[in-house]
Amino acid sequence: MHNSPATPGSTAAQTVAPAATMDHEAFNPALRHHFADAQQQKNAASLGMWLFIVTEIMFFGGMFCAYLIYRVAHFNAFAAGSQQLNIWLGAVNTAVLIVSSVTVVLAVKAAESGKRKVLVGYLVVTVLLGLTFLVIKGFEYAEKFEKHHVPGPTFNFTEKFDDNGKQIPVNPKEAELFFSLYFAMTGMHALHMIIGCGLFTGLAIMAWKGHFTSDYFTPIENGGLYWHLVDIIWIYLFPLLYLISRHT
Amino acid sequence: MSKYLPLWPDQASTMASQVDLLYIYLLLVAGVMTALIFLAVTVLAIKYRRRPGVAAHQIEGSTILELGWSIIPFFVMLTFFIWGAVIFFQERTPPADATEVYVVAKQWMWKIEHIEGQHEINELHVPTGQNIKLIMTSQDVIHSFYIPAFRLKQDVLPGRYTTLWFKATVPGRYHLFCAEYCGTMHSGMGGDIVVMKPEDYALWMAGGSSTPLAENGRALFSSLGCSTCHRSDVKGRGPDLAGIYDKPVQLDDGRTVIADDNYVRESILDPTAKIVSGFKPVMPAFQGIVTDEQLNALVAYVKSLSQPAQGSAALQNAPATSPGQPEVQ
Amino acid sequence: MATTSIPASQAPGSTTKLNYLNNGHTLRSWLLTTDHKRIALLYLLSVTAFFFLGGFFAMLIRLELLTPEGDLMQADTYNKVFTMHGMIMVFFFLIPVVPAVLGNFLVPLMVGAKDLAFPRINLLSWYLYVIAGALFLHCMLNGGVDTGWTFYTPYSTAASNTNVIEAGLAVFIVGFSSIFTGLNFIVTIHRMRAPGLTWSRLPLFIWAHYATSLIMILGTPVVAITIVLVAVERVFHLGIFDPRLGGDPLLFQHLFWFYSHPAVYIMILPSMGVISELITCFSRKRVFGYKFVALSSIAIAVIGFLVWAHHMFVAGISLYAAMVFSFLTFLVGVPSAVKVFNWTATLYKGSITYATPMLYAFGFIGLFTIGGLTGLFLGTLGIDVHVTDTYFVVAHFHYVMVGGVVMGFLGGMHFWWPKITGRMYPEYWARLSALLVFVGFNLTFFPQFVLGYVGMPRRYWQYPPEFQVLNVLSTAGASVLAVGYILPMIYFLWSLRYGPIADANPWNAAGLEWQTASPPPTFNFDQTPVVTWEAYNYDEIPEKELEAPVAQ
Amino acid sequence: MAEPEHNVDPDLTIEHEHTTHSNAFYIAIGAILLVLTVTTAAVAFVNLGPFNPVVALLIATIKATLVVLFFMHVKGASEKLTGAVVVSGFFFLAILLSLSLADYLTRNWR
Repeated sequence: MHNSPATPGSTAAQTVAPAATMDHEAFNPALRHHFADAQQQKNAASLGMWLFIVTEIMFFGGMFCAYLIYRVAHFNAFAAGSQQLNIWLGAVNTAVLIVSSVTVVLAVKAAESGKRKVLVGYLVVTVLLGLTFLVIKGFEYAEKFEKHHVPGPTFNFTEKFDDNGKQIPVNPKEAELFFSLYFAMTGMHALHMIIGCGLFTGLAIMAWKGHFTSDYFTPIENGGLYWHLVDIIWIYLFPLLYLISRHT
Repeated sequence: MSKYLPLWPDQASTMASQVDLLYIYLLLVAGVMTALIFLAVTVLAIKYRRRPGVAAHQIEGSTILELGWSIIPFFVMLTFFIWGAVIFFQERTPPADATEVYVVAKQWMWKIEHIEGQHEINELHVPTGQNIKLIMTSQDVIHSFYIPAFRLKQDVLPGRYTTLWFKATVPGRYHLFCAEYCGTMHSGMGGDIVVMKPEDYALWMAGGSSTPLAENGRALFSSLGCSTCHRSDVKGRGPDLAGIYDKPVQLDDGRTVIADDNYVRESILDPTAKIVSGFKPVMPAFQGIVTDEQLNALVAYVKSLSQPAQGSAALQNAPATSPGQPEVQ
Repeated sequence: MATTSIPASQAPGSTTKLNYLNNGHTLRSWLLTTDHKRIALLYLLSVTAFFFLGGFFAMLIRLELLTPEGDLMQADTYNKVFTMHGMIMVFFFLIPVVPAVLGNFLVPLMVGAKDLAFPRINLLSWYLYVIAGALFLHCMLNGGVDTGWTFYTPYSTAASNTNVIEAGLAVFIVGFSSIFTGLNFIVTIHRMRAPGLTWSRLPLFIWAHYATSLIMILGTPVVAITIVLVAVERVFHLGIFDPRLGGDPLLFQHLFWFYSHPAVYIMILPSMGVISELITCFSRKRVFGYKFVALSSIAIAVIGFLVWAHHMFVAGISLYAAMVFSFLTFLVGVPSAVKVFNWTATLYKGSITYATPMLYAFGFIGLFTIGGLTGLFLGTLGIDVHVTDTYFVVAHFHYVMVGGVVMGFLGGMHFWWPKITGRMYPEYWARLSALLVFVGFNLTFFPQFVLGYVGMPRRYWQYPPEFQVLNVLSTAGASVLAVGYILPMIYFLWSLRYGPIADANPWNAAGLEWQTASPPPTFNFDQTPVVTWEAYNYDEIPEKELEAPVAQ
Repeated sequence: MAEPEHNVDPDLTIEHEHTTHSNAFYIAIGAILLVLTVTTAAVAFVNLGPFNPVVALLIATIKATLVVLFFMHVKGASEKLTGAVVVSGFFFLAILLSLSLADYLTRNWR
């Protein structure tokens, strides 16, 4: 046979069970069989997570594209819609998410230095902050229901676009488009927050049970990447949705 | 060209011969390329078939050769691009003297309104030698107005106008197809383009009495109450519409737009979208109040207010309107 | 190699070696497997099922079009039939077929890894495929969907009263199956390569899959969210894409084609990778200009994202945008041309044998040349206005997507069949089917170019009588094609039991996958291979009697 | 040779150790992000004409960059690939946005 892999030991391999020859690191419960070593496994997981983040960027990107084009097309309606959003709740929620990102990064650091209780603490705080965000979001949604700003048959938009004191009436259909995108984007974001809270609850339980060591905390790291991504999406949603033509 | 095995479509517009010429050029280039590759593969496969004791001769590649067959095809393709773009530009730039015909598409029929007032369904009569511009919109989903013999096609969208222009050359009956899938009877949404000699066309036009489109529009303009605000004296609350068509309009927010068909249409349906500088957003929206046909009549009327004498049959036929001097009611 | 790689657990000379196929026979051992090779076979079964289902719809279409009148079925039925044909073939066959079957099987083998980086995600992606497939079948049995595979708005959101949402959900889910496959490939190719296997030593099959995975990851999420928006609009009667409610139907087309044009490259790139393997092996040569061919895959993937609006030249986009997109479209022609030229040049001074896989490779070059060149017609603005949405387009994309992808897939299946099953297929029948496929394909689709130029629009249930002769020709060709596709089904199944036993490397081919047993052991290699040679080092591979493995 | 060296290809050998910072550092970054949030909300009430969205997006991008670089540890990671992945993600998003917008902005309608 030609160019068999340059391993003179291939005959020797016959004396050992194939699976056993493959695992270089003798004992590491977290190491999956098909990786050569823990480093390779960790690198793979990290790259996988980053690629997943890219898919998320493109996923939201479709909605950002729709938003951008309609904002250009129906600026007045979008500004009028934006002026009906509660900027304070939006800003507070931004702050909540930023603080949660800090607790996440502190959690990763705690995991890295093997401090189990600190880690669990930060994870729990993160989940609580995430829930705070969702509760505030819930209040905002409730307000939209009351004002009939939820797209659909009950939608009613009579507010005008206040442009430096000039009251410009807008086409309710276009305002509905703004609120459609508002609910699609924040709704999809909230869904990611809910998933994130579930994920972090799971991580907190695993951390409490001592699944993670200073050598192995990849799930914490990757969960953290996910959380930061959701944070970044909100960092863009806040100015794009809440801050259109606020200077009245 | 057999009736049963058509290999080439009829040529019935000025554009058809141009498109065909480009097509033949592309066919030649593609044909030569295909022949070369097929020939090369066949010859090489036979010539270098396996022979015992003769090993393959390893060749790494050749940068010059590879750059060559990247760059040369690119320049050949550039000729396709330029030629194709030139034709496309002509197809998308209607001449100023074109006679306008309004087309409304719906599932599953074509409704056609001549500016002189003739209505047709699934048929369009046009004279040879005259530039015709179709102003098209759809009542429901996307359709596409396709005349193979003219080599022309344009999607027809709901909510806005798209246009198509042509100059027919050979009298005859040609297929009109809907080329964008639009539901159950998509394949039935066709008809005929009837190209006639100008004298026959004039006869066809004379048959049957009808009110010119702009005249209908004028009636609507007053019955809908538009004329109370859009007037040329200073008391008007809306901008004077005389002479605005196809001219730049200064908007309230500083932008400038051209008052084309789509602008006029949008301003009727959704007046607050683009407010003319110096006016208040007081006009009610007519979305859902006027039909697409009525809208066409209104647009035709607004246009007739800006048209000089030549090239406007509508105006000459409209009794109460004299060219360049819009009436004020 | 075949003899040296017998796992230790088996006594030398024992007739059955332990491999991935006989390592567990229970249904559970298949349905819960994380072995990429078994998952590839699961995919093979499900993809083949959908291929024949889609093919069945294709036959219905061709039968209806035998006569100008709509006499075989109702207009509504016909619309559903071509929609089902399109959706099944695009989303459930063409996109997954090469990556999920051959790619899944070969990527870890070719990079010298024990498995893909995330075996459980790999299994998940198959389950997503199955769930999506089941959902789609349910939708089909429940009355089907009639929007065309493109879901154009506002027809899909406001006019169609068929199961648009369920079909959309199926497409959404199968999209995630595709994303996970792509993600797995990229991580595997980056992280799991055997020592010494540098980027410049990777097989071109791997480069092609890397490029495809990039598109899967970057494009699929966009179409996923677009379909979500269509569903939301349909349920809540919003106006995101409906002009009567403030939206713009062209935005849907932009978002849809942002994915769906590159999706064509998802389909064709892996097949191009297959062809590179076949041509080198059967001409016993290094590929001509390795770097150009490898980088052309990446170039196609990247430039492929810049050209989507060439589907919209007559849709109402701006004149200038149309010109920009037309120009960019020609750019993507360059790397495609490079591939064809380099494959042809690879034949020069080779030592060529005409085994079935090579026949498919020749067929691929032929069909892809025609498909690619007619793509230039469509990229040319003045021509596109006339031929878009006609049978010219139908012919063009079948040449690329069916001619290209299926030729590549069948070529690859024949080439790696001994590796996958340990058996050879019957050469005589295989050559016959390759011939039938090539001839049948051209008979079916070449008349459609003419049909398109004389003006027959696509998606027509009935048509003017003068188009009949060309349609009859096309239907006749389709029946030849059908035989060509069914034949391999039969003899592949036959060979599982009666085919001659294949050794580890029946083609005497280069590449890591040929250095382990056929079929490979569960963990692919008995020992992690170390690569010290360049790809396609056929000059270092001694000649071997080729008559033996080529049966018949 | 029986125990193959794993450092043949640099891509396979990156030591994935991100530069960890002190807790105080992370809290400081968080504080900057909060300040930027207040800034962006405040600036929205000042009429900058066409520059309002520009400033808002600029601040958002600064915030996102801070998160990516320090919280997600892209800065200082010996891993070039991560940066490339992030950049390519935004690159293709930019293609989607800019080429679609190219159509809308050059249309003679809307």
